[in-house]
Order: sequence, then C-alpha cells, then structure tokens
Amino acid sequence: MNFSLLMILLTPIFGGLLAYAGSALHKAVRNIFFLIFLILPFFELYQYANKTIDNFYYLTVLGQSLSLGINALSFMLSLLFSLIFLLAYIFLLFEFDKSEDSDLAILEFSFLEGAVFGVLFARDILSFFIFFEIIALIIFFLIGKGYEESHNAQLKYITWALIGANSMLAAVVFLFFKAGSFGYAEISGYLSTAPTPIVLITFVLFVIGFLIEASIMPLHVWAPITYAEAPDSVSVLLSSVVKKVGLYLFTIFVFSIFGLNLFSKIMPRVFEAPLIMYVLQWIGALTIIIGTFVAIVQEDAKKILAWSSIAQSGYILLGLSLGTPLGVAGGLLHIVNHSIFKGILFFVVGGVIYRTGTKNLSELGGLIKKMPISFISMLLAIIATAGIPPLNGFVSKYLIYEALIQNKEPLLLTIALLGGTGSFMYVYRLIHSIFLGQLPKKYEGVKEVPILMQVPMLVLSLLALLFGVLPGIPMYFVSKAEAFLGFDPIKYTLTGFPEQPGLHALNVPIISAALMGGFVVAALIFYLLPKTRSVHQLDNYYAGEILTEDVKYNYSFGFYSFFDDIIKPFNEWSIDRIYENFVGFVKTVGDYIRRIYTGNLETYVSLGIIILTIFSLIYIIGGVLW
Amino acid sequence: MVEEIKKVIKGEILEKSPQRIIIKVKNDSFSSTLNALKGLSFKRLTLFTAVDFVKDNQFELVALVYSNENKILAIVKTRIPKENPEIETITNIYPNAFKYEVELGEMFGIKVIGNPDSMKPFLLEGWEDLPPLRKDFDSIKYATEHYEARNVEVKYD
Amino acid sequence: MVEKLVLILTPIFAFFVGIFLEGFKRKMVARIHRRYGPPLHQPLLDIIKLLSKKENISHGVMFDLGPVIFVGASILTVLFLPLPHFKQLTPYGDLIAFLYIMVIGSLGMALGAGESGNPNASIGIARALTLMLGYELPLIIAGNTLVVRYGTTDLYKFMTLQSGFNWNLFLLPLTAIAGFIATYGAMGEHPFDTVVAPQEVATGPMVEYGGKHLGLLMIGHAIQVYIETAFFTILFLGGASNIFTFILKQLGVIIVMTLFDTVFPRFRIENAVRYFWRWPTLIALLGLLIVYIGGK
Amino acid sequence: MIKEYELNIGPNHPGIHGNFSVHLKLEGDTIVEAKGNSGYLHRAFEKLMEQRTYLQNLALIPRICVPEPDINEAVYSMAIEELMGVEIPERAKFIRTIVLEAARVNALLFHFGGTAAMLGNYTVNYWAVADRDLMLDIFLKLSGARVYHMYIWPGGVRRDTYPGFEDDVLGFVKYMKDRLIEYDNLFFKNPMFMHRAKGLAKITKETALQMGVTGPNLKATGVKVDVRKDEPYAAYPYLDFDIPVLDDGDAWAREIQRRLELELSLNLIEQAVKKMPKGDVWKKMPNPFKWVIPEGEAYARVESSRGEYGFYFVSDGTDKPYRVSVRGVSMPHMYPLAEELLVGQKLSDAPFILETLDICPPEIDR
Amino acid sequence: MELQETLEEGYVEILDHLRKRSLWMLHYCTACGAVELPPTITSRFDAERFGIAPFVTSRQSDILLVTGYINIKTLKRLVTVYEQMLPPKYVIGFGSCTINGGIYWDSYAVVKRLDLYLPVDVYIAGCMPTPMAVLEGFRTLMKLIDEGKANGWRKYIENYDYYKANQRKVLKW
Repeated sequence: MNFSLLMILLTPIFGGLLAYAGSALHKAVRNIFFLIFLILPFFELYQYANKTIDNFYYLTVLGQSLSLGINALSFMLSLLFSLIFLLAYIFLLFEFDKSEDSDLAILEFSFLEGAVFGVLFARDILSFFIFFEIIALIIFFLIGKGYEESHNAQLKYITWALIGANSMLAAVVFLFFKAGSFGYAEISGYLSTAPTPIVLITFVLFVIGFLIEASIMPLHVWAPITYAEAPDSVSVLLSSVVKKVGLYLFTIFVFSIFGLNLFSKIMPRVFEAPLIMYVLQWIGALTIIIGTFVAIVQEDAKKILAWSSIAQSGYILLGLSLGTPLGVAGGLLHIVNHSIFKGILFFVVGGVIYRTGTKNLSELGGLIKKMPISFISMLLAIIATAGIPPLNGFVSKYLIYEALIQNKEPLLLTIALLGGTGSFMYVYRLIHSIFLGQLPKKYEGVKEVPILMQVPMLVLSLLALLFGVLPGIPMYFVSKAEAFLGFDPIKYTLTGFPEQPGLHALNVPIISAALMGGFVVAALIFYLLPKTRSVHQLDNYYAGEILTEDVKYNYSFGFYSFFDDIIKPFNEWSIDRIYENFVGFVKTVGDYIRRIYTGNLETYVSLGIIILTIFSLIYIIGGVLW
Repeated sequence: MVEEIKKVIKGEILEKSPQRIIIKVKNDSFSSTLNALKGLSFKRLTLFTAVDFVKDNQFELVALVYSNENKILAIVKTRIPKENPEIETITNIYPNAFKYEVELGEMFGIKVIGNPDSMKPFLLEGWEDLPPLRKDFDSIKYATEHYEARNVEVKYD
Repeated sequence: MVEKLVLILTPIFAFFVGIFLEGFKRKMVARIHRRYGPPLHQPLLDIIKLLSKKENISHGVMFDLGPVIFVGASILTVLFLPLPHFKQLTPYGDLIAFLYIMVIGSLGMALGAGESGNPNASIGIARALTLMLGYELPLIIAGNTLVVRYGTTDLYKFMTLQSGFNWNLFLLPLTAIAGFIATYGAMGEHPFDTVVAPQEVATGPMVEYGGKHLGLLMIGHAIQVYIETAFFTILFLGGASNIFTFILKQLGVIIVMTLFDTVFPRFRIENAVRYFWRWPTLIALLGLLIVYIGGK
Repeated sequence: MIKEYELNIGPNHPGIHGNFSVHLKLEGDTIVEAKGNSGYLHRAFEKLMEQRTYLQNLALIPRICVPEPDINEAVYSMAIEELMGVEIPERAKFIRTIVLEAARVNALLFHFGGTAAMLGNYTVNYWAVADRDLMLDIFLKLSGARVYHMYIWPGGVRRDTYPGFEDDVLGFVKYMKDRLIEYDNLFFKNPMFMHRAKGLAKITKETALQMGVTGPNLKATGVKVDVRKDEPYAAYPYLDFDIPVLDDGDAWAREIQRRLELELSLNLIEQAVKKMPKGDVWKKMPNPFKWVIPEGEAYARVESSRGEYGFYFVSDGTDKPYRVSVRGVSMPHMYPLAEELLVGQKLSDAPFILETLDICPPEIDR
Repeated sequence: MELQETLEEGYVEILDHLRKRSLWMLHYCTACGAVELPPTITSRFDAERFGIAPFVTSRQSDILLVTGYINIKTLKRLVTVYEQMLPPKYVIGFGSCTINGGIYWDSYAVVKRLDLYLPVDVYIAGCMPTPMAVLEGFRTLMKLIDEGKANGWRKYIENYDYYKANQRKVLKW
C-alpha cells in the first residue's frame, strides 16, 4: 500500500471523528476504534523511512500551492510523537474515565495529532502557521479540562499563544509579500539575498513564536501553570510533543531556511558561532539555570516537572544553537530523550494523582510499597533527567557538554553542568516526597495503577534504558537528521562514540557493566550476611521518643527551604514577577473598561481573534506599503 | 521600701531582714498584690510554689518576687483550703509563672484557673496516685509497693 | 592481561588505602586533641563489627539497596580513575562522565536513606544535595580551567601531562586552591559537615542505618575517601609515577584537610553554599581568566 | 495543605545536654513551635528531702545539679545557718568561695565544651573537658570525690584544706589563664563562631527581665544583676571585683559573657587564695546526727554559673525539713524563654541556642 | 546462608576477638552519671584508644549505658531504644542506682533494679564511678565478649516474657 503524507495527517482525524460517532454505540467501541487509528500512522510512516519528499502539493491558496514533505528529521519526530500520542491516549482513557468530556477530549486529541503531523510535514510557511495555530487552539481547549486553576492557565496560555501567533504572522505575511511565495525553498532563496535588517527582524519574529511554544526563558511565563493545571495526559503532550514542535520549527528555520552561513555573512562570530546564535546559547543557558533553580523550590509535583521541562528545553536550545555537529546532535538527541523521560515522569505523577487525588507533595509519601512499578519507572526517569549514566539523558547531555568544550565556552559549560547537579536536586525531591518517607495513614489502602496505565510508563522506561545503554539506536536517526540539516554527522557506534575530534570516546555498556559488577560485589557482601528483619515505619529513630501513628514526621514541605533562602533575593525581580505586575496593571486598566472585561472566557478568545485579525490586516497593508 | 509597699497593699507585712520582706495576704487579693508589687519594681518572679500545711488542712502559696533596683526579695504568701484548691493564674503578671502553675497542679493538685495546661502532666507520665508533694502521700510506701528491691543479706561479722 | 588483573584488584586496593587514610586521619585528629587515639586499623575493626551483627533491620527494599548501590557505584567510580601506568577504564569515559558517575553513589544512598522515612535522614539528604550544588560550582570551574588549558578531558592525559614537577598546584595555584576547597567540601569535613551534623540531624542520612547496612556504607565511605583524594591528586598534584608516591600524595591531601578539619565549627547549610559560591568560585574564575588570557 | 512536620531533639540526641527533649514543629527548615518535655530526670528531691534528716540530706542535695554540685551544698548550708542564726568562721568563708568559684570554672569549661560540640568544633570540646579534669583532681584531693564533694556543710566546711592546696589551685589558675588564650584563638575569636553566633536568638533587656532570666543570660543583655554583689555571701564582700556586662543579648554575647565570667572566677580564686586567713573551718555545732532546726522559713540564694540558684526552706522545728523548694535556674530559661526563642529559628541553630542558654535539665526536673 | 553458618560456628571466636575492639556506645545521657562520660571519652582518659566511641542513634550503637537512676519516664525510652538496637548489644549499668536504687531507694519516680527490665552485662559500682572505673567496666565487658559470656541480648530474647511482664508492671503499657 502506498499512503500519501496527507493520509497520515488525516488518519488520526478520521479516527477521532469515527470514534466520536462510535461513542454513541459503546465506550469500548470508541476506544478500540481510536486505538487502531492511532496505531495506523506507524505503518503509514514505515514507507517513508530513508526517504525525503519535498513537495507534495495538496492545496492552492492565493495562487500559491501549499506543500507537504518529509525528511529524516520530521520522520524521526513523527515516529516519536505517534508513540507518545498512543501512550498518552491509553492514559487519557483512564484519566477521563469518569468524566463527561471524554468523547470530546478524544476528538480534540485526534485533531491535535493531525495538526502536529501537519507542522512536521509542512514545507511552506503558511501551512506550518495554520497547523501551528490549530495546535495552540486545541491545547487551549484541552487545558480547560484540568485542575481547579485550569481556567487561569487557559487564559495565560492563550495570551502567550496569541503573542507568538501575532509575531509569527507578521513574519509570514511580510515574507510572503517580499518573496512572493510561501514555500520554504523560495523563502530561503529570498533570504539569502535579503537586506540584513529584514533577515534579523523576521528571524526574531519567528523565533519568538517558536520559543514561546518551547517555553524558553523569558517567554516561559505561561508554562508552569499550564503544565501543572492541564490534565495529566495533556501535560505529557505539552511537554513531549508541543514543546518539541516548537523546537523542531526552530531547528528547521535556523539551519534549513535561514542557515548558519547567512548569519555568518551578516554578523560577527563570537566563540565560533554567529552573534545571534551566541545570544541564543546564553538564553538557553539562563533557561537551564533559572528553570532548574525554580524547580528545586516548588511544592507541587507537576510544577516541578513543568519547571524541569523548561530547564531541559534550555539544554536543547543550547545544544542546537551551538551550530556544530556535536551540539546539534546533542540537541536533537535530547529532544528525543527528553520526550521519553519527561513522558514517564508525567505518566507516573499522573498515576499517583489518579490514585491519591493530590499533586501536593507535602501530602504524599511512602508510596513505594504500594506502587512499586510506578516507583521503578520514576526511578529510571529521574536518573535520566539528572543525566546520570546509564540512562538516556546522560548521552545527550554528554554530547552537549562536549560540544561546549569543543567551542571553548567554559562559562556556558559551567552553567550547564551546574544545571545538571540542580536537576539531581529536584528529581530527588520528587521521588522522595511521593514514594519515600512516611506513608500517611489515609493512603494505606492505595493500590498500584491499573495494568493498562502502567503500559505507557513501562514502554517509555524500557526505551529510556535502551537508548541509554545503546545510544547508537537513536543516534542512527539523529545522524540522518543531522545530515539533512547540512552537517557532517558525528561518528557513532551502537555502544557510544569512538574517539574523534572534540569528543572523548564513550562506551556506555562498559560503564553499565562496571556498575553491574560493582553491584554484584556489594550485593554479595550484603546478601551473604545475616538476614534483615523488616520493621514497621513507626519503629524509627525519633530521638529516643516513641513514635505514634498520628505524628506527621515526614520531611516534605519546604524540602529545600535553605536553598530557597539563597535564591530569594533573585526571585524579587524575576520575569514572572514582572509579568504578574504587568497583569495587575492591565487588570486595573480593565476595571475602567468593564464592558469588555466580562470575566468570561469566550470574550477573551473572541477578543483575541478580533485583535489578531486587526493586526494581520495592519501587517498585510503595512507589508504591501513597505 | 516597706512604707511604699504598706501604702498599696493590705495585708500583714513583715520586714525580716533588709533584703527580705514577707507579705501575707488574703486568698482573693493574691494576684492584685502581685500586680501592685510589680508596679513597685518587683519585676522578677523568682519562685512560685506551695507548702502543704497538713495540720491546718491548708495550702500555703508562696510567690517570691524580686526587685533588681532595690535588691529586695518579697515573699508573698496566701493560704487556700485543701478541698478543691483553686487559684487564679498569675501568668498575666509574670509570664514565667506558667510552668510553676502546671507544677502546682501536678505536685499538689491545685487547679489554676486561666492556665490552659493546668492539671496536665509535666514531669510525671501516667501518674495516677495522689499528687506526690502532698504530705499525705507516702513516697516510701509507694516505692516499696511498686518497685522491687534487690534482696541483699547484710552480714555484720 | 595485567591491566585486567589490576582493574579487578583496584577496588580492593582503594578500599584498603581508604581505610588507611581514614585511620590515619583519626589518629591525627586524636593527636591534635592531645590524646593517644585509636589504632590505625580501627576503621577496619568497626566495619568487621558492623558486618558481623547478628540481626539487621530494614525499612524496605530500597533501604537495603541504598548501601548496595553506594558501594557498587563507588567501585565503578574507582575504575574510572587512572593509576600510575594504568589507564583503567578512562578510555571509555572522561572527566564529564566521571563527574556524573560520582553522583550514582549519592543517589543510591539518598534513595535508601529516604525510604527509612526518618525526618533526620531526609533533612540530611536535602542538605547533602544542596551542599553538592554549592561545591560543584568551584569544582566545575576548576575542572574547566584544566580542560581549557590542556585541551583534553581525559583523566589519564591530565596525569601524564603533569609529569615531572609540572603540577597544576604550582602552575595554576588559584585553580588548585579552588579545587581543594571544593574537594574539601565534597569530603564533608568541618565546617562543611552539615550533612551528618550529629547535633542537628543525628548523623543525617545514616540515622536509621546500622549493622551490615552501615558496614557497607562505611566500606563505601572508605572508597570515597580514596576517590576524592585520588581525584585531587590526579588533577592538581600531578598524579604519580608509582603507586607509593600516589598514596603519599593522597596522605598529604588528608593531612592538610585534617588540619583545617580540627579548627572550624560548622557552617549552616545556606551559609556553606553561599560561601562556596563566593570565595572559591571567585578564585576559580580568576584562575580561569588567567588561563584563558595567558595560557592558550 | 499540611506544611508542618514534627521532630524531636532529645532525649537520645547529641543536640541536647542531658536527658531532656524539645519537641519541634517545623516548616521546612524553620521552627514554628517548640515545646520542652521534662521529667526524664525527675527523682522527687523535694519529697525525698522531707523524708530525711538534715545530715542525710547533705548527701542528697549535690545531685540536683550535676555539672556544678557545690552550689546546692552552699545554698543548703546557708539556709540552715540563717535559720539557726550561725555565723561561720572566716577561713570557711574563703574556702567556700574558692570551692564555689572553682565549681563555676568547672561548669563553664564543661559548658564551653558543649557549645563547641554543638557547633561541631570537637577540639575545643576535648580540650575543655580535659582541662576541667585538672580541677577535679584538686577536688579529689580536697574532698575525696571528683564530682559530688559534700564538702560545704552547715557551719562551714567539712575539713580543712590539705597541705599544698594553695599551690595546686594557683597552679591551676595560672595554667587556665594560659589556656584561655588558646581557647580565644581557637574558638571565641574564630570567624566561623562569630558568623554563627552574632545576632542569633537575641534577647532584649525587657524580655529577659519579664521572663525571670538571671545569670549570664541576663548580664549579656546589659543588666548588671549578680547575687555576689547584690546580696554578698561567703567571702565575696572581702574580694575586689567588678561584674562584666555585655549589651548585645545574642548568642555570641551570652558565650562571651560566660568567657568573661570564667576569667573573673579565675581572678577571684587567685584573690581568695591569697587573702585566705588561718583559723577554724567549722563552727562547732551540736551532734550532726541530731540536728534540729528551729521553726521558720528562709530563702537562700547564690550565683551559680547559670544564674540565681536558691532554696526556699521551711522548717517546722523537727529533725527533717518540712518543705524545700528548689529554685532551679534553668526553669525560666527553658519555660518559656527557650520555647519562645526557638520559634522562627533554623533547625541547625536550635541545639546551639539551647546550649547558649545553658539549660541544666536536672534543675527543672528535680 | 552457608557463610552465615560458618561465621556462627568456626570463626565466632575470632569475630568476638575483633568485635570487642570496636564498641560504640549510645549517646544517651540517661542520668547524672553522664557527667563522667565526657572525661572518659575526651583527651585525658581517651576511650577511643580501645575503640569505644559515642554514637548517635540506637541502630548504630552496641552498648546501652544506663548512667544512673532510672526514672520511669526514662525507662520507657530505654526499653524502646534497647529494642531498636541491633544484636549483639550490651547493657552497662552505671552507678549504684542501677544496682539497687542507690540514694533514691525511697523515691516514687525511680525504679530500683535495672536487671529486672533489661539484661545487664556489666555493672559499674559507685556514685559516681570515676572514669577509671568506667574504663575498667569497659575492659571487663571486652573480656566477657572475648570469652563469649556477654550474652545479655540472648537472655533478653529467651526470657522475653519475664522482662516484658516486669516492664508492664511499672510502665502500665
């Protein structure tokens, strides 16, 4: 069979519509229907392995043919995203099992997947823009099904999405009128001869749009609350898919459409990178350090993950904007790896919330005996997040570090490494507060999550372990993607990397084997000695006093409060605070124009759309005049 | 100083030595006396305790207050009956009287009104017998009954 | 073949060197306290005593696995440190990988201690991780300085490049000082012993550990002492040309550390981190600047 | 949202001195509530004393306060002497002064050892406790016991000093004065100690007066109150000294105040040894086994190393005390001062703050 | 498990011989005898040269030093702490109060005999015992361990009911 790209794009949408119709019959019918349509893309994608298609025209707008295409990079990502969509769907079924909204959620879910494929396959700036905005809109609706504060989150999200949309739209319209075409190739051709200010302005406008979606500092303001308040399966999508879509577009635009050569031509080079890329490196580094430090002091499980997600996308941005084969390989590999391990974390936390009903860390604790599978999944995920061998996060971070060393940037390297240590702090806090420590009395009856719910965690955990021990597997795709972007792919083997310029040899299986050897020795000592006797958690050192059941002795609130003291002075002038002040100001102004300020969500949305239209008109007219 | 005290306090005032004044007051004017003394620079409560006068069937409450300026210690005493002993709290005058009052409850069974911890265990855990510092509580008997002693035969040769 | 044999025997070697260094330290501290002190092999006796406990308690699987992971990861870390004339596993992982491998042991211990549910243990772990963030900053900068200077991340090459008396201690004194303070902090000596501070958190992470668990932790600790001192020796004291000089240099590191250890009261954790982020970091940055400008 | 968790410092905890516990509620690293829990050392001294004759009690009372037992003997003797109207011989007064001051030196050295240990400086701990032992040797020679001397008793002291006592004491004073320089360099001037202690757990003058605080804790806030000057006992009227006072009221001031008092004590011992007259050491009294004290009441007090220590003594004219109430110094220092001081502090500072208040649990429990 | 049995049978003597050189006592100042422990540990008498050091928690320690009279409130904690300790564990009764109540024989708050509630391996007499006596007590305990006679913890397991009954009588558990 031969599937066209459009069909891959439409498969989930069809599935969603069918499932929505099927829900009238029975829930099971709907679920299975949709499941099939979520598995189909894998088969459809299979034939595009090792193929590059550039122009599959599907529509003509304004006399321009819009086209789809696929290449090594979008193939890798669409494969990854299909998997995550599939797993998130399984999770979603449980999360929404009691909700009225589940049919609608599935429908929206299907459109989201379609739109994501659309962005990945788009080969012109108009289609990517349209699909991108569809993603934003659906995410907006999906967030609303989340926790108590989700309406606030919706508001924040749509505000920022509109800012991004405006900025991108301006660039799209402007480039269209200048280049006379939407196609990536034509745009790229135009830009190579365009005057410097135009290149810079359009680039910045596009990058703002992408980086908002990728929640890079200082455009991250919407992310923490949205990630925390969205439904858990949607949080997975936000972190593992939507964010990566933004970073994918960033990669495509920087390396394929604008191109490093263009930047080198028009601006000085700093530390072997064009100035603007150097600025982006610093933005990435600051995102790492601030995101990590803020994540350390959070009290909400999903907020920790949200900030962690922000920090990790800082790594990706840092790696990508290095613009060297090593750095780009590290960045792309980290896109894959981060999607996997952050997916596990969101799934596990979601499972815990499913069973206990709270995401407040100070109320949890001691669930290791109740939810061992979740614990193991999370353990693997946190090891990966902290970038400790032999899990997958290590390899990609290692590449980024080595790339920084190659570029001789000790300051950035310091920040990135410090961020690694910091991530160790917040992931430990997460696993400690949920699974270790005292088991509260009210959770004594808690059970492990249902088997189907364990599937997403376990699949991703296995992938994380596999990609960690044998980094050659993801590197196969990454090096192809790198070749597509015009770099000399770095050398790799199945087990790691051979010695090559700028990269010290690495062999993860040997590390793992040595680690295993050490474990075996230690375990031999341990298990040959007299047996251990299990004791109740109340049989504990309490300074000689006797513990009773009603004492809450678990140390979980303000886990790093001393660290909080250290960074408190810097919190005073954080971006979030500036934004909050700005919002406060706007609200005061809003009091005067009460007629518009109804507090109703739809008003905002319609207002936003109106503003968007007005802006677009101005842009278009302005573009013509210019 | 004694003259000044005599002006504000009604009660038996005795100057035992230049640095000791004994003031005996009625039960109901105990806290007002202390209040007045505090105004007269007796700012520190040194000790607050009770004596069980078993013959009179009375408790004597003793508060020792000290004046840093005049270097005089005033011993304020009052007597309360032994049946249902109750006093008003003096923590509003001297905050450090709090645990002394708790101790009164535990050791003598004197209830202190206005002290939330009164009659709650402080030093003793799970005590069920008579309040131990009362004269009618026999410690030797309690100890021999409850705690086994080592039988040692003493030979004098 | 010889290399493989050496590789297998290294952990045992490291353990005994660690025991010797610990014992020496205890003896030296005793002498500063004006007393006789325990015998040199006292740490070994302690470990034997702990391992021979007749019964041990456990709070769960992770509680048991914590010490096992700690020892296992310590053994792994030892293998990535080069010895004189022996590359060990350094061809398969460099300084960056080493920094991350070092963390595995702490993770194991943290997880194990966390499962006991004891607040003292949790506070201890929280402090340990915060302190780690503190001392890693100067350590990373010092390491970067060396990487910039030598253009390599290979630990064995660091060692060979300093042969003769080209020690980094003499060539890059500022970096060496910063690295020393950071290593000192990593060892958890006074004034940076907030993690186990008995008066505050009752030995912190170890609070619920006893018997063979504690014995394993002490084995791991002995190896860790070897690792920290060897790491400093390799980076700044020019490694060594034979094993005895190597041990001698480690001993020198321990002696200097003990001198500081005995005179300082302990920091509060936030002040410790602030301290690390202030003076050692500034010194390290200065060292980096000098290398960057002059040494390229 | 549950923010608080509970943590115990003591009884089995190195962060507490003696058998005593403080129950803390914390939010993160900050203490929001502290409750002392006493009674682990309750032996019912006040009851036991009512059951024993006056001479038997002499053996019992030193055990009320362990680090500095001599003050109990002194207070007990002073109360009985007041009730009996006895004036003790001059030499006994001087010996008492030397013993009491030496006991203060002991207690303060012990305290410094404890403080240094709370901050993790074990060298000072080991040195201070070992130096204290030198004085204990002199006590051993003087009274036959290292800790509980039972040397001061009603009417004077139990026996005269041994030959060479003066030289021993002066030698100790000289040695201690030299050592004090080392302690200064190692601990009191240690930047880390200053860093930890300065501004920590500040007590204002008003709070201190209101809470009934005495001793170095009060003097460190700038109030010059000392029983040795206000109501001189033993040989203090004959000695020339001035009470040191500091103004800060924080942990640092409390420690430095004690250090100054240690110096003062060494000076006082030196003076007393040099001025000590010859003569009797015990005013002849009736058969000690049949002591009967006239009816009455007395409050005797001395300045201990922690503050004003006193007995409220009621006698009904028999051979046993009718009621003895011990005014433990630490009672107001713990309840409610320490409980209030700890709130808002960090967990790391809690043991240190408790130690700077120099709380002696047996005094509270009795 | 074979290793364990071998340890039990063949090498127990060697182990005992080594074990006696490392005795960690619990840092629990149960009563006034604790005032003579710092001199014992610190520079003058230096117990660490025998491998004796104070340790913090019940899990880590081998010796429970009951330093003097035992208030019933303390006894409850002592029993808890003792049961938390890992065998082989030893109890040292310190001072006359642990032997027969000492000077507090008539107090309502103090129990008179420690060996009714916990198995005592060594008593150190005196009120209070000097550091020399304490060290002698430790040496005696070492000798007992070496000879395999310090079996208080086995006695506690074998006569668990007896000890529990005694404890219950006093503590009202």
